[in-house]
Order: sequence, then C-alpha cells, then structure tokens
Amino acid sequence: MEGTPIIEMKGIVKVYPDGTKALKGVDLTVNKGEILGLLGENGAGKTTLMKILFGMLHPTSGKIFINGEEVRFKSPSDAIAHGIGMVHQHFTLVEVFDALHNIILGMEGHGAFSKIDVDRAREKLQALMDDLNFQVPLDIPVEDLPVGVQQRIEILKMLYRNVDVLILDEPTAVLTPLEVEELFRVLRQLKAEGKTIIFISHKLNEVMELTDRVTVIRKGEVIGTVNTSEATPQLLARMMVGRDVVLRIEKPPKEAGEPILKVENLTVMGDRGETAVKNLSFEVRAGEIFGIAGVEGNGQTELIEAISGLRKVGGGKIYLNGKDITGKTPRELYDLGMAHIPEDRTHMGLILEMTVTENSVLGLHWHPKFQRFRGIINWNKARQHAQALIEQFDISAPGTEAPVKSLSGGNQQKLIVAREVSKEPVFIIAAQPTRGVDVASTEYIRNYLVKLRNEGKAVLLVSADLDEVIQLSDRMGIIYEGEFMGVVKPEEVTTEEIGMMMGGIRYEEIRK
Amino acid sequence: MKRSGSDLLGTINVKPFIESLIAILVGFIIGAIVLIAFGYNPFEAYYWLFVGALGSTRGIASTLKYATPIMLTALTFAIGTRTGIFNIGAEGSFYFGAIAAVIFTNVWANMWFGLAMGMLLGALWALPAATLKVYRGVHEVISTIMLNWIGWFFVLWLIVGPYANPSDPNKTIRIPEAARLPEIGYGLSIAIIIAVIAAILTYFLLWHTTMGFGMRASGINQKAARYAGMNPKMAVMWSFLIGGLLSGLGGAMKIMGEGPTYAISQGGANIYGFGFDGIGVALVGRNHPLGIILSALFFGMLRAGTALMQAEAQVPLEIIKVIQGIIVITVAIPGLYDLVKKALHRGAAA
Amino acid sequence: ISSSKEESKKGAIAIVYDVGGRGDLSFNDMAYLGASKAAKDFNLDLVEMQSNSEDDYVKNLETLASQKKYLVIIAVGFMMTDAVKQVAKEYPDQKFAIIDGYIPDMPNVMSILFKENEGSALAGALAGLIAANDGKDKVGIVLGMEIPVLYKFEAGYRFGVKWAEDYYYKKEGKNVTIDVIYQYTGTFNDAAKGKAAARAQLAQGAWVIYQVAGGTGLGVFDAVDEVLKSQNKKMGPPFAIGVDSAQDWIKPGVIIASMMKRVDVGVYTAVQDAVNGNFKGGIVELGLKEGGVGLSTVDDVMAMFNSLPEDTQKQKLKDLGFNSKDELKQYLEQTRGQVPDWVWDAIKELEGKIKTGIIKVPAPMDKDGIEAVRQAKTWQEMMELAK
Amino acid sequence: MNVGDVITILITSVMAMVPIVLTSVGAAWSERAGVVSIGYEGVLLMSAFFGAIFAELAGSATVGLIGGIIVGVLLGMLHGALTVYLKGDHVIPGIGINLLAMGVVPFGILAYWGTAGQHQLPHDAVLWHWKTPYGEISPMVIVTILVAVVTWWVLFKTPLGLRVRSVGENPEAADALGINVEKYRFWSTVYGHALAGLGGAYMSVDWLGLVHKTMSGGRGFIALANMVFSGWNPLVSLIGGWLFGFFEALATWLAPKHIIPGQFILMLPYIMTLIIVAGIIGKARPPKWDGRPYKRE
Ligand SMILES: Nc1ncnc2c1ncn2[C@@H]1O[C@H](COP(=O)(O)OP(=O)(O)OP(=O)(O)O)[C@@H](O)[C@H]1O
Ligand SMILES: Nc1ncnc2c1ncn2[C@@H]1O[C@H](COP(=O)(O)OP(=O)(O)OP(=O)(O)O)[C@@H](O)[C@H]1O
Ligand SMILES: [Mg+2]
Ligand SMILES: [Mg+2]
Repeated sequence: MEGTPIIEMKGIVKVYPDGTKALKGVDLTVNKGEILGLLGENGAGKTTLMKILFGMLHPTSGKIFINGEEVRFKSPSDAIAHGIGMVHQHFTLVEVFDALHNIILGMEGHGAFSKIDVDRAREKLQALMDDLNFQVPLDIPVEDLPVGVQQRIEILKMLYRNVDVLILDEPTAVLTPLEVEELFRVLRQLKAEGKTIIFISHKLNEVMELTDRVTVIRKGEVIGTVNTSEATPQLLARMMVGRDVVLRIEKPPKEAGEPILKVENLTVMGDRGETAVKNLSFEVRAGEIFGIAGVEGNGQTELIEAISGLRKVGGGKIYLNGKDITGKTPRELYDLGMAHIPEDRTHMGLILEMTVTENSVLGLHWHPKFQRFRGIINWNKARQHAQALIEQFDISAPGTEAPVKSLSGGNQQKLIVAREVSKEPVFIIAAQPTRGVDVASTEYIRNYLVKLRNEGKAVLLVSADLDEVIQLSDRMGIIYEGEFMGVVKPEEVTTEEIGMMMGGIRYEEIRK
Repeated sequence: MKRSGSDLLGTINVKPFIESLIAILVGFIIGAIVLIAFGYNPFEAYYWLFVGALGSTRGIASTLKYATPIMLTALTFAIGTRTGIFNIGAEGSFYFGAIAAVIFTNVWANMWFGLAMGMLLGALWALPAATLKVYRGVHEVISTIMLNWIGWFFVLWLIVGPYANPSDPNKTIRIPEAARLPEIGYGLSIAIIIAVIAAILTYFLLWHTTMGFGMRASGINQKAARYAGMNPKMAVMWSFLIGGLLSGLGGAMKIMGEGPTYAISQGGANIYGFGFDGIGVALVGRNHPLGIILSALFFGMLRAGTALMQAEAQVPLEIIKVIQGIIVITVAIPGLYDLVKKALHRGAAA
Repeated sequence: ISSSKEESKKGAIAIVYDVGGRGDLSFNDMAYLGASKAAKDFNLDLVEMQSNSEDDYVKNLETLASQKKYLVIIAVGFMMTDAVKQVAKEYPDQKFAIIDGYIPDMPNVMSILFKENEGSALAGALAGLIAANDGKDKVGIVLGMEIPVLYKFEAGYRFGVKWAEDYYYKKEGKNVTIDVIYQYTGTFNDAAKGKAAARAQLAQGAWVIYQVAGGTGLGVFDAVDEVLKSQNKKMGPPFAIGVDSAQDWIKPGVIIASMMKRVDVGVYTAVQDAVNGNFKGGIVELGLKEGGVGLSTVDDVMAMFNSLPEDTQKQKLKDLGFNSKDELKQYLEQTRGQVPDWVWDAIKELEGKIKTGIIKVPAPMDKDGIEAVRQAKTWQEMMELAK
Repeated sequence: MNVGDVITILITSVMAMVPIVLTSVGAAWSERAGVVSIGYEGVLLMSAFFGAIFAELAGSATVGLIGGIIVGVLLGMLHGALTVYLKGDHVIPGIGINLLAMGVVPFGILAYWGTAGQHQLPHDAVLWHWKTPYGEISPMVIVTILVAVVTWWVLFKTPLGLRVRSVGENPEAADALGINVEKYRFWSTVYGHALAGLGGAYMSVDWLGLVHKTMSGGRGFIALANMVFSGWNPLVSLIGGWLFGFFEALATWLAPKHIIPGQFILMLPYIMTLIIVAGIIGKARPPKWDGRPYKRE
C-alpha cells in the first residue's frame, strides 16, 4: 500500500535535558489519508516523537518534512498552522472552562480586547459536531464531564482548527467499548474526508482493527513498519517487546471459597449529591475475581471509594471476613487485610514528588516492620522493601531515592501493584489496573491478579476495558447508574449482551 | 544512584545548599557594586561586617543570639510549606509566646513552665487559622495576615494595660530571675541550643516519623494521603499547631533568654518583625530544618556584623538591607549551581 | 582608613539612634541636629549608628564602647535604658548620655530627661484658647502607638486645655467647655492612618489638632491642609500643632506652632560637658525653665530650617513658593497673626507660671495615671495629681 | 452620626481603597496567569518614592503616577524574568523586593531630598482633587473603579483574558494550542506589578502628598488578602478593598468615642474581614497552576 507521504521525519534524535536519550534517530513516514498506528512499550518514545512533530518539543537533531517541504516548528501554533493537531495522552483541558471556551481558546477571532463572539463560535461548533454526529455539551465546565466526553472535546478542539493530520496519543485508554466504537466511527469518517491520522495505542486489537499501517518503536528506535493487513497481534507484540508475549491469560478453573467481601444494600452519594450507587448487593469470595464492567461514570468510582473507606456510605453495610467495616478508615481497612490499586494512579496511588522508597511504603508505613519504635519510620527497612519490589516486579527505576515522577507511567503502575500486593491482603481492589500500560506490563499485571486469585485471595476488578473484565473475571457484575443490570459468568454471555446491559437493559429482560 | 548508610544522607540533598551559597556570593557581589556606586569601599565594608560577626567571641555570641528567634519562625514557615500551607502566622504566634512568658513566669517562676506556656499560647494562636482552613476552607493567607494584626493589637493592649511594669512603664513586668534562661556567656543564653534542637527535632519529625510522613504527604497530595490512610485534615492542623508552637517558643525565649531587659518593651518593639524575617530565612534555607539552621546563622551574622560595619566603614544600615534583599532575590534563581558549573567548565575548557 | 581626616579632628563622638532612626521628625532627628552642631563647633568626628531593631542596642553600644575612641556615646531614646545600663557597667571609662532614659546612679551616664508635659500644656492652652476664641468646643490630639511615654503629652495637653477654659472664663466671663478628642492610632509609621484619624476628628468638630505620632502625624498636617484648601484658606484655623522639633516649616500656614523637645540642646550640652571636662553622671531634667521644652517661635523654626542642607533649603523654598527665607519667615509670622495677641500673651503667662513652679503639670506614667487626668474636671484637679 | 460623618467616612474609605484595590486587581490578574508575588509591599513603597521623584522632576502628578507604573513594570519584569523565564520559586523574589525597598527608600529619601525619612511634595506635584467640606476625592478613585471593571471585563470576556486564565489554570493546555505561555505569564506579572506601582505612586503624589520611609504600612499584604478574599476576581476586589477601607474608616471614626480600648477598635477591620471570609465566603479556589513554574521538558 504505497501512498503519498504527507509527513516525513528523518533521523530524529531527542536527548532530554537530564541526559535521557529518548529517540535515537527515528525515521517515520506518514501517508496522506491513512491511519498509521504507532506501537511501542512504555517509554519507547512514541509520545516524545509526536510531541516533536507537534512542535511542543524540539528535536536534538533530525528533520521534518511536510508535503516534502522542510519545516521547523517553534511551538504548537506552527504545527497547527501546518495542519497538524494532537490529542494528548493526558488531557490538556482547562478544567474550569466549558467545552466551548476550551475549543476556541487561542483562536477566538477578532482582536484580543474585543468581546469574544460566543454565539458565532457556538454556531460553527454545532455545525462541526452535527457533521460528525459527535456531540458534547458546550456549557458545562469540563471538569464536571466524564473522560469520554473530555476526549471528544480534545478531538473537536483540533478539528475546529481544521487540521489535516490528527495525532491521537493513547486515546482509547480511558474509553468504554461503546465510546471506542464511536471514536473509531468518527476517525474512519475523518479518514474518508481525507484526513490523516496517527494513532497510538497499547491495545493490539484496536490497532489491528483501525489502522492501515503500523510502525513499531522500541527504546527510541524504529523496529519496523508493517501493513496492518499483513500483521498479527503476535507479530506486533514480538516486534514491540523483542520476545513472544502470552496474549492469553492462563486461568485454571477454580472453585471459589467463602465470601470475603460482602456488600449489602449499599447506597453511596456522588460529589454532586446524586445517588451514585443504589442499593447494591454482591459478594466477592476467596479465590475469585469478581469483575465490574460498565461505562465509566456509573458509580464505579463511588463504589470503590465506599468500600475502601474513602467515601461516606449513604446506607447499607459492608463486611470483610464477616466483620462490619462500614465507615472504617483506610488505615483500619489495611489492618483488616484490604489492598487497593486505585484507578487514578497519579493523583491517588502515588505521590509523584516523593521517592520510590517513600511511595513503596505509602499506606503500609505503619506496619511494625517499617517502624523503629512506634511512630518512627525505619527508612533503611523501607528502602530494602522498595529494592525488593523493584527486583521482584522488574520495575525500571533510576533508583530507590529517585522521585516517582521520573518513572514511566507503566512502571508507576507496576510500583502500585507491587506495593499493594506486598500488603499481603485477603481482599484486593484492582481498579483500571492496566490502563495506559504496555502489553508486557499488562500481561504481567493480569497474570499477577490471577495468581492472587489462585492463592485464594478475593479480587474485585473494576475496569473500563471490557476485554480485561471478561478475560479475568470468574463472575462479573454489569453496572448501570449505580445498579447491577446483571451478575453473570463471562462465559455464559455474549459481548453483545454485556453491551446491552452496559446500556441499561437488565439481564432478565434480555433473556426473555 | 544507589544509596547506603545513614538515613540522614538519604534525605538530604546538598545541591540546594550549594545553590544558596552561590546566591549569597552573588548577593555580596551585587551588594559590592551598590556600595561602590554610593562611594563606599566594599572590601572595607565586608571586612568589618565579618569581623563584627565572627571576629571575636562576643561577635560570635551576638551572631548566635540574632539567629535564635528567626530560626524558630523560619521553622514555622518551613513546616507550613512542607505540608502545603502558606503559613505566615509565625509573627502572631511569636507575640503570644512572648506575652505568655511574661504572664506565666510571673505566676510561677519556672523556666520550663514559661517555655511550655509560650509554646502553648503560640500554638493556640495558630488554632483559629488551622480550624478555619480545615472546616471552612478559609485560605491561610487571609486568616494569618488578619490574625497577625489582631494579635498584635491584643498584645499591645496587654502590655500597656494589665501587664505594664508599674515601676518602669516603658516595658512589661520582667521575667523573674529564677525563670530566665541560663546564660552561656557574652549575653548569649541557652536559647540558641534549644532552637537548634528544635530544628533538628523538626527535621526528625518531618522525615523520620509516621506523623511527619503523613504531614508531608498531605502537603503534596491530599488525595493520595487520604488513600494511604493518613488524615490530611489533621496534618494541616498539626502543621499550624507545631508551627505556632515553635514560634511561640521563639517568642518566649526572646524575652526569657535575652537581657538586659527580660521584658517586652512598650509598643512591642522587641517582639516585632521576627515572623516576617523568618520567611526569608526559611527560603534561603530551602525550607529544610537543617538548611534553616545555617541560613539563620547567616542572617544572624549579617545583623551582628552591621554594628561594626556602620561604626568603622560608616556604611549605613539601609545598604545592608539592600544586600539582604539582593541575596534573597538571587536565591530564587533556580539551577544556579548548574549555571555556575557550566560556566566554570566553559572557563576551564577555554 | 580615613586617618588623615581623623588627625585634623580633636576626637569623636558617636550617636546611636533608636529604631525610628533618622527621619522620625522626632528625637532622632533632633539628636542628630544637636550632635552635628556640637561636632562642628568642637571639631569632632561624628559616627552615627542606626538600629534595625531593639535587639541592636546592646550590640551597637558595645561595639562603639569597645572602640574606646569616643568622648561620649549618645543613646537616643528611652528604649535603650537597659542597654546603656549594661554596657556602661562593662565600660566604666566610657561616657554615655542617654536621651529620655532614667539612669540616676551611674557616674559615667548622663540621663537627659524632658518635661514634655510642660511643653504640651502650652500646646493645649494654645489649642484651647484658639478654639474658645473662635467659639468652638473641641480640640484634638492624634497620638502614635499607645505607649506610656505618650501619656505625658496627652496629660499636658489636657491640662493646657482646661487651663484655657478657666483663662477664657476669667477673661471673657463666658463658660466654655472644650472637649479633647484623642486617639492612639497604633502606629508611628503610617501617614495614611494619621490622615484618617485627623479627618475623623475634624469631622467631629476638632478645631486644633496636636500630633504626637511621628510619621503618622504627617498625615495630620495633610488632613488639616485639605480642610483649609476646601475652604480656600491659606492659613488656619483650623490648625495643627507639631511636636518634638519645630515642624512648622513642613507645612507653613497649617501648623500654628510645635511643641519642641530640645533633644538637640540636651545632646549639645552633653558633648560640651564632655569636651570641657565637666561631664557628670546622673539626671539632667529639662523642662520649660531649662529651655528643654517649649512652644516653637518663628526663630526656632527658621533655625530648624537652616539646619537642612543648602540644596534642600533652596528646593524646599521653591516647593513652598517662596523666593527667600525672609518670605518664609514672614509667612510664618503671618500665620501666627491669625491668632489674637492675647492668646499668645496668655501662653506666655502660663509658661511663666510653670517655670516659677506656681503651676505644676501632671506627668502620668501609666494607664491609671492618665485615666485620672482624663477624669479630672479642672486644671486644679489635675495639678493635684501632679503632686 | 450625622450625614457629614457618613460622607467623611465614605470619602476616607474610597481614598483608602485605591492602593489596596489597584494592587489586588493587579495581583489577581497576575495570579490568574499563574504567577504569585508577595513583593507588592515593596513595590508600593518603591513606587511611592520614585513616583514622587518623577512628579517633582516633571512638575506633574500625572507623570508621577506614570513613574510609579514604570517602577512597577521594572519590578514586575524582574519578578517575571525570575519566575516565568528562569522558572524560579514565586515567593522568594517578593521577600527580596520587600527587603530591598526597606533599604532603598529610607536611603533614597535622605540622598535625594536631604531630609531624613520624609518629604513633602510641592503642590504642583500633587494631583488635583475634588474638594468637599468632608474631604477631598481624587480622580484616581474613578480610575481605580474603571481599572477594576475593565480588568474584570478583559479577564472574563475577551480572548486576551481567556488566554491569561488558561495559562494560569493549565499552561500545558494553552501551550498545546499555541499560546505562548511564557509571554502571557510574563506580561501578566508586569501588569500586576504595574498596577501596584500605580497604587504606590498614588499614595505619595495623590493621596497624601508626601513620602515617608514606611508609608506602605502593610497595604501590600492586605491587598493580597483582599485578592484571596475576592476569589481572584477584580470586581470583587473592588468591593473587598472598599469594605476594608470602610471598616478602617469606621474604626477611626469610632476610636475617639472610646467605648472599648483603642487597641480593640484598631482590630475592627481585620476582625470584620475574617468574619466575612469565614462566615460567607469560605473556600476560595486559586487558579490551578498558581505559583507553579511551567516547563515543557
Ligand atoms: N520530560 C522528560 N525528561 C526526561 N526524560 C524524558 C522526559 N519525557 C520522556 N523522557 C524519556 O523519554 C523516553 C520516551 O518517553 P515517551 O514518553 O516518549 O514514551 P512513550 O513511548 O510515549 O511511552 P508510553 O507508552 O508509556 O506513553 C522515556 O523512556 C523517558 O525516559
Ligand atoms: N521529570 C522527569 N524527569 C525525568 N524523566 C521523566 C520526567 N517526567 C517524565 N519522565 C520520563 O518520561 C517518560 C514518559 O513519561 P509519561 O509521564 O509520559 O509516562 P508514560 O511513559 O507515557 O506512561 P503511560 O503511557 O503509562 O502513562 C517516563 O519514562 C519517565 O521516565
Ligand atoms: Mg506516551
Ligand atoms: Mg504513556
């Protein structure tokens, strides 16, 4: 499949100020009107490469050609002027602004001192949204919108700027299957309209489904480019990691034991006073992974927070090992054997400014093991602990005393998993455990959860990744507006049926 | 980058201190230019400054004496910063520590009692800001600025009214001799030792205790702290209270440990301004208790040396303030260390 | 260092200012005036030392004393009392003089005290008589921070006002009651606060305002000036009364007179005594009789003005719109002419009576003392308190 | 209290509000762009001093006010260079500027005018005022109200304001849209300090007609408190600044009545502020990236 190159990047080298050699001479060609997949492990350099293309970073050396013409971008505005737009891995939205203002920011029209013409912008935007059948509410502060909608805003932001090339850095990591489908529809439509798309993802099946070609990067170097039609997930995974990757999880059948976690008629309020979890009851047994699937924003967050003691319970009871734990604090819950891999790793699971050592004992620093005397922390022990976690989980970190923010996202996530597992819990909550994590680490983390289950621990898995839930769960509940539409065994239902439940139809009604 | 050995080395990064040192150097150089511009000889001025501060036992004693109160108020600010609070309430707590010392040592002439009450009242005066922050979300910049003023006038009222000295109306009643801090010599009391111990304890608290870990974690990321089973609200409370306690201690020792007066002067002249000065000290010490010890000593030195500098080189006091201002501004330049290193490399290569 | 310069001098004196420092328009400035005059007259080097805070007093005095080269070290301000005591004990051979500090029993320390109450009584009498003469019933006083040294000013002022009531009754046969509106502004440093305070007092009917508030007091002058301007008047009444130095030149036309505290005289005398070898430790108290306090005359004001650097004088005259010093002088006299002669005569009469000791002005030292003065209904009652 | 008293209190309060409101509005703008400064106390003092010099040299108060702005601009550039371009700490330079002012101004007054500590401005260097029997009103009161309103309008209604707020809330987002974060932050800092400079010059060449070595009197810090009080909103700053001035004027008016000890009267404006904040306003959310340097790499 030969096309006309719209973008050529030649010999791109990027050395970060701290000496990190992120890109070691990368050549990348993007053809007009194609969807190019960009694959690579965490830290391979995908984001760096795209930020260079978008003018946010300057290459240490190398050249960029757009339509055959060499360009030098000083800042993103140059890139946008050349028709290149990027949707970042971590959203770049002004949280307190509404969608409209986020989108028009920087190209409000008229002079800087004249009143913003909101009405005209709204008209223009509405036309754009109608054209794509891709709606977002324009007047609500984006911080109050679900992530899926936030991402649409990000995409609209770029389309509003009339870009020809759209870079999407891990756009699906935070989306539900329905949203992914919707996104793909739009991307295909954009392609049909002649736009070019660069698509970064860790999910091989998505890449297989959407892209025309795939370029694989490893450790700052291009491993190769293949036509998607000629590729298989196994091939791509091997190119990325350099070895064979088990894409299927080995999960031996296992008889579940006693109920460990018991939730009875739980009601939880959301931040805006709405009832986020309604009268929910379920149990998680020893040696079982109980999955919760559902479109994000249907009470999962509130449910987890209530169980883990971070949010007040509005009604009902929660039991752990038969003991009433309703209203207990996270610290008490830790003592009772609960561990929690939170969904928001950068804001909740870790303190990015603190060191690996400090983060490795965060939440278990009370353990007598890490105390010299009561109240005095033994950092030597903590350091040994961190070292052990690094070795055991193969975390790549500059050292135990490096700040955690210098770890890549995947490694940050591994550190959290490692720490939580090291609590030797009887019950563990795993929320979005592999979000944004590369295949190899994903494989590792998923296998680890299964291992915990095999050891007789109870695991509550909450994930927006439907495949993950289906693959790992022994039983799963599909949540919709704070209620289970059904609690089923994954092998007993079809994906379509799960999709319907996620859309708010009860299992009984489907089976009728 | 593996580290071994003591805990101490593990958490102290020396680079910021070197940067502060460079800033001080740059400050002095710019200060020298200012001195030349106004017709003073900078070498002479600095010579007498250092002789005055360090050239004699007496000079060293006064350097240490000057360093004491600002060390404690700097700790207040630093604890706040380390726990995510911009606490400028040291000033108010300092007043209350001082007045507590006056009031309570005259109830029971015991040094420890006086210090304890100073700390208690200092902490108490921090309580409103802490409570308002935790329960009403009131920004500490407002509450502490307002409370400093309110405390100021309240203490002024106490010292001119109920606690004025009947036999010497220009000051309050004095600290009874039995309750004064023992003198080491040259007018220097053990206050400096207590202050240094307080700084070390603060360091220990923040970096080596469970509570301190919780405080620092809450300061950086409340959500994560809550997730980790810590109590960010209590961390904020403790930050204010311990901060207030330290400044209260500073205020009490200012009066109990410093002759010849051993009383608060009318108009609060000898208890005013230490809280504000502490902010600069904390910043130059990079908000690290051990850095603050050094930085307070440095500021103490500047103060102690001015007398001789004025007397011998006839440099006016204002110039010293200008130099101090320049040093503090220079401290704000980040990466000074790397900048200088690069420049040196280039110089060496050429 | 500048040894060549030193040789030509006959010695040196040193002066340590308190935290207010130069420019307080008060005892620091006046002390400088006296010291610089003495230095010139006796051919001495003058070393000035500022204090950053009260903690610097001991250090500054000690540093100077250890240099052992000063004929006398002058400490300005009562706050240095303890510091001087301590350092003077350590350096018995060094002579010290302290302004406003009470150190009665050290041979090497001369304490120079002033009876500000007496001078303030004249200010009060002036204010009271101006008000009575114009048919007004209120006068004001704006003070700095509430510290006991200011009680003497307030008490003296109140005394003078009451005396004026009595005088006016005797003279005109009319019973007048003149209230004293007083306010401690809580600061010596904020002219804006002084302006607001004076504004409030003027609004409440104060006809003359005495300022005892350092930098804050500058705002008092401005407030009175504003009122005059709003009535298109170049000169009062209403008037302000200055304090400590002859401040009339700061705003001629606005300031009718100043209660001078002749710190300069005290300092000069101390230096003179030291030069001539008649320096004696102990208390020197300067009141009206000794010329240590008093109401400024036009000559005083001109002398104060002449102490400014030449350039400053010229610029100042230009700023004020005068072509010569004589014009300034005339203007000051004209200002005083706004007040009838009998008033000035009455002030003289009071001054004489205080000097001879027939009349004693209370000098309360603490809150109870000033409270008693505030409660007193007549000057005779107040005089009882003075005993 | 009669009508005259009320008018006096009102006039006193609007005159007193000017430096506080100007500084608060400037600080609010600067912090909306993400740059914190606590050096306004020093800016007020230095611009009061240099503004007076400008006014005298030109024989025009307006030039003095402009001079104050220039001083503010220069100090703002210093602060902006350190924080925005060199990515330094936002708090430290302010402390330094305050210290600097405490040295420069007393030294400068003596060196320039020959009078220690204070200087009275000649009439031609003081701004024209409306004269009423109850006090004078400066045109700067109107200017201040206009500045607050216009700043508010620009900040919340125009493209410029949108961009400024975006760099303070999420500079990464702004950067990704090609907004020059550094430029907006830098000039916002300059604007903030320039307004404080205007406020400082107002104190000397307009309000009081004099220079005194400590005349800023803590207003820089009060202005910061007022900025937080107002939730970083210039329009509310206007009200907050006036309220503070009002309570201060009221306290001054009440003081001579001696109902309670004077020191307690002096507390009034501070207590009222605290009560209003604690009781009514409560939580104020600063711009998300306030005080944090933005680095791309
Ligand atoms: N700001 C930075 N400073 C220093 N090094 C950096 C920085 N950003 C990235 N790197 C380095 O560049 C390398 C590539 O990072 P990049 O973010 O491009 O990876 P990626 O391929 O996007 O990974 P992921 O799949 O996790 O998103 C990393 O290994 C990292 O060490
Ligand atoms: N301040 C920093 N100093 C050094 N390296 C950094 C810094 N910030 C980020 N990095 C490096 O940048 C790389 C990419 O960081 P980033 O935050 O984009 O995570 P990521 O690799 O994209 O992970 P994920 O895709 O899982 O979110 C990391 O490998 C990390 O080593
Ligand atoms: Mg990436
Ligand atoms: Mg990533």
